Amino acid sequence: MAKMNIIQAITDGLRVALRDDPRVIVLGEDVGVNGGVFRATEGLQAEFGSDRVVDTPLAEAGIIGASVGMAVNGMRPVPELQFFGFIYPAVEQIVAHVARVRMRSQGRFTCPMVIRAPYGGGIRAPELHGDSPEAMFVHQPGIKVVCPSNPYDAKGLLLAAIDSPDPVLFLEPMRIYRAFRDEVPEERYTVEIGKANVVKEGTDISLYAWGTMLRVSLEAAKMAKEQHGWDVEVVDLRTLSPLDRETIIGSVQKTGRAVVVHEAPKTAGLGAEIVALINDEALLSLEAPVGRVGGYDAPQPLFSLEDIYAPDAKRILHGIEKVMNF
Amino acid sequence: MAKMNIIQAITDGLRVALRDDPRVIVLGEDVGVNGGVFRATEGLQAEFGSDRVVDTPLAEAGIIGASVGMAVNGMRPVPELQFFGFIYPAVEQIVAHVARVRMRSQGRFTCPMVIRAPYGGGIRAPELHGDSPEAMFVHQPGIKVVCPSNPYDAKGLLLAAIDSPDPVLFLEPMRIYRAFRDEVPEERYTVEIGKANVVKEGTDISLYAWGTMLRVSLEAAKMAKEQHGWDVEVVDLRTLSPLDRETIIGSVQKTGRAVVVHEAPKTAGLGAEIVALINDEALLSLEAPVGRVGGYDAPQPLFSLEDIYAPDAKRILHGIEKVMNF
Amino acid sequence: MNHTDQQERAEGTMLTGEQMIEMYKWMVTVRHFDRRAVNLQRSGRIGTYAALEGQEAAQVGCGYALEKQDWLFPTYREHGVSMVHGVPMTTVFLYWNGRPEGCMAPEGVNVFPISVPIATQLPHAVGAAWASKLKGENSIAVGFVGDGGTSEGDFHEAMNFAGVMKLPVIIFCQNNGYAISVPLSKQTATETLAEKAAAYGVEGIRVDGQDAVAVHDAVKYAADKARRGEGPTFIEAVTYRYGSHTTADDHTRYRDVNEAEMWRTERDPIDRLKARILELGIWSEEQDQALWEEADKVVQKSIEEMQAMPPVDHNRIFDYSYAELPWHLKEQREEMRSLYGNGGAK
Amino acid sequence: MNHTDQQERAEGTMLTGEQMIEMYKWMVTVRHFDRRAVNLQRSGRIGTYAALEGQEAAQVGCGYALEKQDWLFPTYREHGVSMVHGVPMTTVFLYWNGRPEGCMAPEGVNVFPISVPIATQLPHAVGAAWASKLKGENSIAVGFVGDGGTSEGDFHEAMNFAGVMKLPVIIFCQNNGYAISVPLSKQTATETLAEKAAAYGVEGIRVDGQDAVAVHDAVKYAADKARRGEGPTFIEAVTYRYGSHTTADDHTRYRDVNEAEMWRTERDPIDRLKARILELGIWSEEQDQALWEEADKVVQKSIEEMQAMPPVDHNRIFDYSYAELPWHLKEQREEMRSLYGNGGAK
Ligand SMILES: Cc1ncc(C[n+]2csc(CCOP(=O)(O)OP(=O)(O)O)c2C)c(N)n1
Ligand SMILES: Cc1ncc(C[n+]2csc(CCOP(=O)(O)OP(=O)(O)O)c2C)c(N)n1
Ligand SMILES: [Mg+2]
Ligand SMILES: [Mg+2]
Repeated sequence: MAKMNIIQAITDGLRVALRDDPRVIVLGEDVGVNGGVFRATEGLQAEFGSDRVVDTPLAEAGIIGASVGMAVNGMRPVPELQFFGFIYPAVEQIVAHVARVRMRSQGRFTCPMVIRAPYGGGIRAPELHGDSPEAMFVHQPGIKVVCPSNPYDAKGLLLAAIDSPDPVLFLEPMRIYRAFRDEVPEERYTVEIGKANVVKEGTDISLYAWGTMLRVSLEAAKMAKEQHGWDVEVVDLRTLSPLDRETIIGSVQKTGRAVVVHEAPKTAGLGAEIVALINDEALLSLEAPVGRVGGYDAPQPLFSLEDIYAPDAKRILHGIEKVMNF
Repeated sequence: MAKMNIIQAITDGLRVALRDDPRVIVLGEDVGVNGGVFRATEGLQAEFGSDRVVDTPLAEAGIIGASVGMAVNGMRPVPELQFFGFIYPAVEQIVAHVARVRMRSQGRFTCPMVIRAPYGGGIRAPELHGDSPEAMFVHQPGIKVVCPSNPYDAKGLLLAAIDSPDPVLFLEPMRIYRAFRDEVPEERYTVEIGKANVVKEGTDISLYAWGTMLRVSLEAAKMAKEQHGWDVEVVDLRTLSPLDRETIIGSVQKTGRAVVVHEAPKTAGLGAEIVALINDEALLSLEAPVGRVGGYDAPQPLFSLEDIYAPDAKRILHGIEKVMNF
Repeated sequence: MNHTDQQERAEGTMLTGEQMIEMYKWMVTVRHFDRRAVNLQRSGRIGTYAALEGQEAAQVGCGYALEKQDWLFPTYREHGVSMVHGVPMTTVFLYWNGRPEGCMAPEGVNVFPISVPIATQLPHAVGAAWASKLKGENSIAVGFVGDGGTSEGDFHEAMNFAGVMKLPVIIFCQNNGYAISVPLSKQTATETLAEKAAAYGVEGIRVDGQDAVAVHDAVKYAADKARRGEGPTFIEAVTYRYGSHTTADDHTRYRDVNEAEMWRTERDPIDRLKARILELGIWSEEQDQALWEEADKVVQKSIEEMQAMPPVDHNRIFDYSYAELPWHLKEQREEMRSLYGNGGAK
Repeated sequence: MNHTDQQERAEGTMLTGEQMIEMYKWMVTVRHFDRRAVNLQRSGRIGTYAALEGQEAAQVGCGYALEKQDWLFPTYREHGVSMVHGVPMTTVFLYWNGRPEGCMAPEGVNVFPISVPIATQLPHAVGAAWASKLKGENSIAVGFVGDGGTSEGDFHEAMNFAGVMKLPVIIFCQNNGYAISVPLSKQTATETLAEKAAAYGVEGIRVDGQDAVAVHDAVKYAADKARRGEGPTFIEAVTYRYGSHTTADDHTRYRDVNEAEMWRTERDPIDRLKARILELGIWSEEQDQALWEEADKVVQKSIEEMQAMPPVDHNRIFDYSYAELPWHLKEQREEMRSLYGNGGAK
């Protein structure tokens, strides 16, 4: 097996998809000749031609809207948005169309497509490059949302998403694109959409995270052990919509305490839904309020402040302490 | 005092604002000659001229974006979006700009404007006219969100919003635009942004609602009394962002049980944030999980199904029963 | 390239007399449908309805020029062109009755569900055309937009993509002079809409939208061109809606009634085509009267079909949200059933 | 109206020799700033930086033609025009250092914070111009966009509003041939960008963006026209960026290096203006050398100012979210302070 980082795993996933399925087409700003601003599509245009890996005009609604038409007419478009923060001009296309084609046409048409977007802060990029509006799309029925935290899941979830008959928003944790390498099978495999992953078992408290925040959460778990002797269970959600209720609830039922971590502003973020889900299903298991460690409820700041803005291990530990000491 | 319905109270509020403050300008699709598709701006162009009440081209991003420029350059624009479901093309402008002007410029510029939009389902209109994506905007720091449920609050909140130095999204419950009349003072007055209203006191369970759902919730409260003898407290949130923590928490601390009602899909809706807020502040007061009665997690359907889609008194009562019988 | 005048380009027409009669029949049927629909709304039997009376030539002329395999991306006013392209009248009625079945074109009829948000489906037309091109299929796509819709960003992005990628797509604009109450002069500073096409390197054609034959020929020209791989065309059909924007507004608030009257009496598309086929000697007043009676029957039958539908199946809220229902939707569907039953589900 | 050619319109220039020298000085300063900024990024002392080298004439020529009270809505590349308009160089450095202070133009300098999302600030320019018009003020607004940005829906909506409302606004487009790696030919099917203006009933001007004098005159013409109430202008300044899109990419991956070399050696805006003022006998090589030395001092001083700044004040995350902080932000600020301190807050 090859060792790959996340970006390589994504490129590899795209290559496999392009190779195996002639309906797959990769499109977006700078994805062709330049291979994407993060090199996620590096080499793909050379390998598969400029009909299948297409540089588009600079127009997010156009890119997603054209992808809808392609999907409806039998293709499997995999559009890239250059950064998740630039998804806003395409919100109309995504929530009014991508997510609704199947429902609106009562199954007559479908819209299988995968919208890829580098996601989260932490790379000292200018404004909006670090926005985390995933909650918007989790709130929208009809589209699934996934976010890997490691190379294996990245490729497996990407191939599952491209195979999916439903549209999928595929969020890529850009801060850790190249942070580490894992064994990644070279052949085709999938990671099931809708399944969370308990990456570290524990008995005292459950930590829910995804993407970039997963590793930061693991770090906080380690600190909790070292500093307090607490045994933290860490759950990688992997799929943000639909949530894996069984795993989420199973964990908190075991530990009795929980903290959700995300980079997005706390208020009305995905953390709120997880708290509400736990409220629905496991209230009586709770020994303390579920904690939420989110970005602050202020717009994502310029990068000199981004390390303070996004949760770090220290802040997550603080969140764990509040719950444990309740 | 005059008796007015909600739409009249809004027109009256706009008239007062246009009269008292030369910086106020009303703009949008069909707001001028036609007086708006719901007649909210009826007569205003005739009274204040076509420089202050302006029919714009059909372009939501353009309308909101132009309003940003006007606000920054000293005006107080009050753009109308024809329906809340048509806000999607303007999401970029709202979340990336309207909400961030003050922060981005570190106070050098501000963006006082009020975006009005008829909100919620129930009028047998075609698709998207009935969408309820308020959670998107509650999640975005920098913009406030209000939603009146009666004529008095409609005028008072509107004038407070227009006076506000911050941008405000003003949601108008279109299903009850003309449903009833209340006494509304003819002079200027304001209803404070950020304050919920306990419209019916009760001791057994707290019901949180706003806009159209407020009256439906009152109906459910009545049924709960009649059928079960339960005394339901009904809280009209009025301001959706920032939430009135004191009133929300005060109520559930008293009753020990709660249900949130909204038309939007349940998952990651504003209900989740209210559950999370109660989890944060009043977990130990809870005698049962907080209930959420929302629209279903499916796209808003065509109108033959909208009565089944949106919560009605029966479904809210069912939600109350689940919590009471927990 | 750019802004050719259709009248100058084509002398005569590509149509046979028989085809003209067929178009004429469609126009009469569509008008009859439209009037009945307005009445059904008035008597509360369907919801808000967007009438097209006055725009029959633009719609039928367009639809008649297309091939079965072509893709349509209509707005809320394209009942005429949709029916010509194969959407059953009853389906159209069902849409305006708020029934989800009203969004389903029959298998093999490539008509996308009506897009209510203005201009947002134009990029879909572009994408569908792109897919046809990639697959080497002989189909083209047509996206519909009104005069008002040309102000939206999605119009721009779609036109630009079409131009850059040289796609087999037609953007067909019915310029009826108003976007609800807003006249064209407040919508754009240009004289025509066709001239906007040049900004995208796309050929723009302006055609008399009251002349079904001219509309047909323009669309046929554009469709043939697209099929030959010669790229997109923007067509502006200058037309007028006689009535209000929908049954929910009152056009006399914002339009001069004389203006509507003028169009109705002097530029009616049905009168015009009728005169032409009468003149050609291939149509008679007797046939005409029979046609109206026939149209009445067809529409009546369709209304009865709509009314005979079983109550709407509540499960339709859920059943097409995803290929397979996730757990939370299954539970919500269960709850719905227990509270409200299944509606008309079998 | 529409697509006049600047060269044909104006013989000579509206500028005096002294003014040309002043522009020239700005261009040299801006270039020096730009090169130092690239180096600062390389050595990790500022973040990703968008260099403008090659575009000095377009930016300085534009800025120099405006009045103090005018409004600017820049992108991430408009350091040149922003400085000419009154934004201190240190502020610009601070922006690229990720400091919130870098978004604050001084009181009285109407420069909006840099908009990163492409073309989204063009409607703001339109709105600011609209406000000026309503208030009867003598200010105009300028919105900036690149060649790539013309594909965005917001470009379209802004241009259309400007045309319909006849607003005192200039949309100033620096066509540097690329949007990151995407060449103009994949961005639009038109030959020029100026011709797009016609689609909005707006005058379009194409100008040699390497000729500061020509750019100045075009902008001055448009500004005067706007101030007279004669409406908007779209200006396409044809230019080139010598380096990469930002310090985060490598232009040799997508551009022919000879192309950049050609622009640099044959069409350099600084060489060109220098030649002109030398020819006019109002500038000397000695003065030129002194100017570069002076520029170096100015930039060095500004860098030192940036580096002497106290650490960033953490409270800035919160303090300008709302006019008055709501309860949850007060609590979050408290928590932040207890965890991380106050940064450089006094
Ligand atoms: C994005 C969006 N904004 C607003 C509306 C509300 N609306 C419905 S039809 C209409 C006017 C459309 O005018 P035009 O494009 O000329 O088409 P016509 O109705 O005349 O056929 C408006 C503003 C909408 N449906 N979608
Ligand atoms: C809405 C949006 N989409 C994508 C990006 C990413 N991006 C930044 S610059 C750029 C290219 C811009 O090209 P152009 O408009 O020609 O301006 P230039 O950089 O050449 O000055 C892109 C795609 C963005 N900033 N905003
Ligand atoms: Mg129209
Ligand atoms: Mg460029």
